[in-house]
Amino acid sequence: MIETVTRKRIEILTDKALQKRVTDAIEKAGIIGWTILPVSSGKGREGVWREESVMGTDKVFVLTIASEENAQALAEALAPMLTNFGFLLSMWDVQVIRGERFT
Amino acid sequence: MIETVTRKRIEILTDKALQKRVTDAIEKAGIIGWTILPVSSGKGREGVWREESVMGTDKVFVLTIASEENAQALAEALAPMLTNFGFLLSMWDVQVIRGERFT
Amino acid sequence: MIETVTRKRIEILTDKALQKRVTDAIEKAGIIGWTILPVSSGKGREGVWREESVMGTDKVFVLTIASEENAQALAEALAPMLTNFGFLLSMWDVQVIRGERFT
Amino acid sequence: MLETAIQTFTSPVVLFFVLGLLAAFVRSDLAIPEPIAKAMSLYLMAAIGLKGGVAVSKSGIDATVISALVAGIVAGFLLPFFAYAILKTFGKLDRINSGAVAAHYGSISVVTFVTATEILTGQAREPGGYMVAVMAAMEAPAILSGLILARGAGGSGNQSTGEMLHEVFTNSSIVLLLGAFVIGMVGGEAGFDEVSPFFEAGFKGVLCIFLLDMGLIAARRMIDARSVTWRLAAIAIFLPIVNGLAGTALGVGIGLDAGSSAALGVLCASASYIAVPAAMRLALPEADPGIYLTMSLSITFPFNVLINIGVISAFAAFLTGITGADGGVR
Amino acid sequence: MLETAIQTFTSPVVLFFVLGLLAAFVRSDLAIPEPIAKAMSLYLMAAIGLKGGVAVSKSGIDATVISALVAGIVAGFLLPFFAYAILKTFGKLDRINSGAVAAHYGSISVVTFVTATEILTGQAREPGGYMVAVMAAMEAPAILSGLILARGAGGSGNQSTGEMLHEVFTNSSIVLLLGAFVIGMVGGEAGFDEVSPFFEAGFKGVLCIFLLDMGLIAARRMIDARSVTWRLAAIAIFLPIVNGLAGTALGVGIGLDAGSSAALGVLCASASYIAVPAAMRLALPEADPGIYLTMSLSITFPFNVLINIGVISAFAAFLTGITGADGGVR
Amino acid sequence: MLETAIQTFTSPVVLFFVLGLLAAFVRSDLAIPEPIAKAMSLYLMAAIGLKGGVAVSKSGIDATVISALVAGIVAGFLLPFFAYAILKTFGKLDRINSGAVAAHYGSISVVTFVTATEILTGQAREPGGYMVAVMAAMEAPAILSGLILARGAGGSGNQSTGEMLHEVFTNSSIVLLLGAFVIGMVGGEAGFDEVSPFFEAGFKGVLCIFLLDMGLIAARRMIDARSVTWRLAAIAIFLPIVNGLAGTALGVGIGLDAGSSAALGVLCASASYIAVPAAMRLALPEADPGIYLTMSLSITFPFNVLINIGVISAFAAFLTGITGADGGVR
Ligand SMILES: Nc1ncnc2c1ncn2[C@@H]1O[C@H](COP(=O)(O)O)[C@@H](O)[C@H]1O
Ligand SMILES: Nc1ncnc2c1ncn2[C@@H]1O[C@H](COP(=O)(O)O)[C@@H](O)[C@H]1O
Ligand SMILES: Nc1ncnc2c1ncn2[C@@H]1O[C@H](COP(=O)(O)O)[C@@H](O)[C@H]1O
Ligand code: NA
Ligand code: NA
Ligand code: NA
Repeated sequence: MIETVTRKRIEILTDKALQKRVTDAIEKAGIIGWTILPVSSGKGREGVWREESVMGTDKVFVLTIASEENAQALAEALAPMLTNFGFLLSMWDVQVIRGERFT
Repeated sequence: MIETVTRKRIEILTDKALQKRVTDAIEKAGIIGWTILPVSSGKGREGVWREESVMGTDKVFVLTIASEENAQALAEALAPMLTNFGFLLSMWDVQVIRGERFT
Repeated sequence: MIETVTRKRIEILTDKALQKRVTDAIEKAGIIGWTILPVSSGKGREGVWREESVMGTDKVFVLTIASEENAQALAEALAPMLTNFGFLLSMWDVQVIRGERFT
Repeated sequence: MLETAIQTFTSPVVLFFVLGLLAAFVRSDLAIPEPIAKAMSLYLMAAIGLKGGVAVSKSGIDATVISALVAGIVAGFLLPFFAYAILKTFGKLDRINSGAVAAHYGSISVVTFVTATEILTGQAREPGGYMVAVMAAMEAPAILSGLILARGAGGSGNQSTGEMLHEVFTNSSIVLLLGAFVIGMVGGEAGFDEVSPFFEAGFKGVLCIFLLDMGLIAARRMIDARSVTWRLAAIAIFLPIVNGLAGTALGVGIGLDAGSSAALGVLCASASYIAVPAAMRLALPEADPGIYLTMSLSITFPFNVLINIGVISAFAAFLTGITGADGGVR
Repeated sequence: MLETAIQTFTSPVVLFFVLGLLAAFVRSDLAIPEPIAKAMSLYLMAAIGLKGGVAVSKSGIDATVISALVAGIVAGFLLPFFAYAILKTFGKLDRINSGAVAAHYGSISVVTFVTATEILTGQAREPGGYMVAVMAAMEAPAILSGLILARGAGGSGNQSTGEMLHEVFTNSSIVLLLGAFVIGMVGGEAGFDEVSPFFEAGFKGVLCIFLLDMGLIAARRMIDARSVTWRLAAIAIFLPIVNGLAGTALGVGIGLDAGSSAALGVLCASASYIAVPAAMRLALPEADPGIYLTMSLSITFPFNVLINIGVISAFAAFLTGITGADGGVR
Repeated sequence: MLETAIQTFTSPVVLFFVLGLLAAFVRSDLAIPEPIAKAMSLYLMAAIGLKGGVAVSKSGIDATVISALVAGIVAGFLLPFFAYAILKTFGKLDRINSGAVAAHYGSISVVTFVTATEILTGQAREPGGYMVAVMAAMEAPAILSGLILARGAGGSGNQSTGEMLHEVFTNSSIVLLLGAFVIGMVGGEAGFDEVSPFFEAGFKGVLCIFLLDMGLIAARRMIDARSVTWRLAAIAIFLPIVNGLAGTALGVGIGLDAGSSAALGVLCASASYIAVPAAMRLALPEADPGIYLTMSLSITFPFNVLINIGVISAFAAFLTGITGADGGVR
């Protein structure tokens, strides 16, 4: 049977304009990789938004898989932005193969 | 260390045409927010589908983070649709920061 | 209260060109369904990539929900490709309604 | 007939459709990006609407136009009842799916109409500009009769009638087609001249690429098809023939010229695959798109484009020759 | 005035905008796919840049051009201070949001400019080709003054000034507009001829569809609007009137012809909704897009397109008639 | 040469490419939406295929055409062996990556060919229409030799040869190019006239925007490049020079006119970045796209567009002047 290890998966919803700040924070937290998924619309406390790339109101999903430790560091680093910039962050444990790839 | 709380994350695959019914159900269940992700194709018991927006066969992913209680309410509300309309629903526990945002 | 059962959710990041190999592996593992999500860019050990469909460097997210057993079989089947082809695989437990749909 | 067939099969528009079919059958990975396909369908709606509006702004609205409109609306409303009867008996479909499919066959396919207009124009039988208005008017009535058939008089649907009517009349293709029609009427020839390089000069080229895509999608759907029995496939050929001939005769009967009669025939023969499927996903989500889309897009649409338009055109020429509506000049 | 209004409301460009507004208000699902909307905005930038560059390559750069450029840059830099004062006092907005909104009103809207050019040309008052350069020059200065206002002299922002300037000047719309302008100047008429079927013939048609989309987006944003009070709505009407008249007078004052003066007026009156929102998301992420986009896109933009351009054009004609700049020939 | 260079650098097509390079180097966020880029590449394939097909329908297929086709196919098949030898020795690449890169250099770049056609036509050396057929014929052979080289005779690949051949010949760009070519031949001039406003008038403009995008992508890839050593960069300049001169000489040798010889030279010089990378992702997923795409798109493509096409054109003129193939009229 194949060996799996447990890592933390973190997903962050952010403005496309601020994507680089998030991925910079990821790299600063010592995490090697990340992946961006498109999103089309949503609703939160501040009402509805729609992907409107002409006006730059589009958002993205940033997904990263990291060790528990680095994940904590990333969450700490992003926490202040969450409050101001309407980010969404959730994380949970996942099993991965070849865990050495996920620092 | 930053404080996290546990919430339920629910993801629902639905027809784009029926998206509003799902998000209405989310809001009726007392959940404040949701986010829509695009999907491109899939296969289930009824065979393959592809995103074909001209014919309206496109689907979307609806993702929402809620309290255990509201999540249960939502699942109950959607269950009858699942059977008829070929929805897909899965949910699991996630940690979030600033849990008060997720009712 | 609605009855839920536990299943394994597996998500695989792969080249669009190799998507069929992954979905073939899913079907061979006895899993009925899968869903494809688009992705736009990412960074890993081999640097940054961006969705460039003209050159065929685009990737996709394949998501499938399966029984523990079939999920293990799938992970085994994909493991060799992971090492060579720069795939990303993570899996975790989710609750689903009408579990009989997810073999 | 042979000449017509040659004309059809050397037209780039038709050839691109055939290319799409072939590419999908040899399992090429050729695909038009989704947003482009959607944009092309919007473009075609806007262009055809504008063109029709400008034509009507020139010709005005007379008795012929009114009678063509009435004929179209009545046909659109009644055709689903005929289709439903065949689908339930010979086709062995349940009520919901029969109603959904019937709605498609009562409504119209904009692209089939446009392709027919190209072919008819090539045969010096250009339909009157008001036929675009007839087309727009025929989009919705069949949706109503299809829903009545599917849900029965009781209407056990999960949507109120008000909601449903709203959906039907605010459907994006109907709004765009009618809106552009009105813009064409208001702006008239002068307004249209400014935008005609975009909406007129580019039209046939866009139609080529759109049909390439429809060929790809139709063939892929055919390959994956599971739910379509041979009975349903036969109906998907039978209905366009019968509806097409009936519609043409109706056109000649109310005094339309050969081109416009053929166009009415094509509208009756064609099955919707843009507006109606979208409405059905909402109003009858229990109906199986695998049935109605495969029938209308993968069988009826190619049959109409490749064969039936030619047949209908010849029939219209024949009828108007007899009745003398064409002035005997042929 | 009435004639102008009729001209405006029978122009397909304006009518498509109205169609978009109406479609969204009746809650139609009509929508232009995202990548298409983005591509159309890039196309419009490239086309307008090219056209302006070619015009300047023909006319050369003289004192009029220089003074128009200087006037535009100064206006762009100063207008936000005026807007900020009103937004903070009458509008009751906080500093950050006031600065962000002010930046939008100091900068310009390419599409408003283009629509105005179409309308002015229809009235035989085509603005000089160099006005495109003025427009490009007016995009950025207001962003700087808006940021100064929002952050105060101290600059407590989370981005260094260097980074910020970089963002502003590498903003995609500025790069494309200026780049195409330079290409137009280098290539000249000869180079442009080769590509004009694409960039010139298609222009108005693309503008129609883009305005259809803007109508849809503006109206949907209006429907969802939460953060815009009646005070802010009033400001979104008041600013374009005042700025428009002031800009027009400035143009006439520095000796521009009626068309170019009106164009300068329109630039001052218009509020950015492409370049500036993108810059604000980065530089002032705490500011609420629900405020600045709703004001500039949902109120000021329709007001300018439907009413204010006509007013400004008439005012320019009136002023140049008085000053004799138009040679008295009206 | 100087004149050629000036001509090249005042062509809007080339200037838009340079704009793309510059925008990426100053790290602008300018980007063409993905589906639009893909659609433009499909459009260019369809348009060039149609045009070639129409040209051949007029000229017919004679001995020159046949010999050009044979020369192209043989060159396409053999060039990878030469490239492979250099890549493995001087380039120090492993077998799999050498084979993958070699396949790119043996195959062709449609956009390089199209750009060369524009430039050559501007110099009154328009290549024969049949060169499009030669181009199409040269897409696939190099893929085969590349795979043979990468996998060795044994073929330890994880795909059967049948599957692989299927992939190669149903590749979307090959299907569309050949399909449009056949449509052009069948429809002929008459059929093409109907669609030429779309496929011909718009062509250069689309090419501009496509090259803008290629410039952006090429430069971004260059900035991120990790796996490309200076040795590989040198090869990415060396191969197009040598292959280009050899191909031109071959063209003159088999009796083609100057324009067609230059076009054959450009085909040999160009490296694929559309069809072959897609095929390699499937057939050799272990090969590193960071190597073959950076070499072909970020180095060879700009080198060809900005410099090498001019060199090849001059060389063709020189050779045909000597051999008298150009009738001595220069
Ligand atoms: N409970 C939630 N579940 C899923 N997405 C959410 C939730 N709350 C907020 N969002 C997303 O986050 C965005 C910003 O949220 P807010 O700052 O609350 O307006 C929303 O527009 C949604 O896309
Ligand atoms: N830790 C990670 N978290 C999220 N995505 C990752 C991670 N590592 C790699 N990826 C994704 O997988 C792709 C291939 O990774 P690699 O093979 O390491 O270059 C990257 O380009 C990312 O899109
Ligand atoms: N086990 C599964 N894992 C992931 N996606 C699934 C699964 N089963 C079904 N789906 C998705 O749900 C859609 C509808 O499923 P069905 O109703 O079974 O045809 C499919 O087309 C897939 O996109
Ligand atoms: Na019909
Ligand atoms: Na302004
Ligand atoms: Na080559």
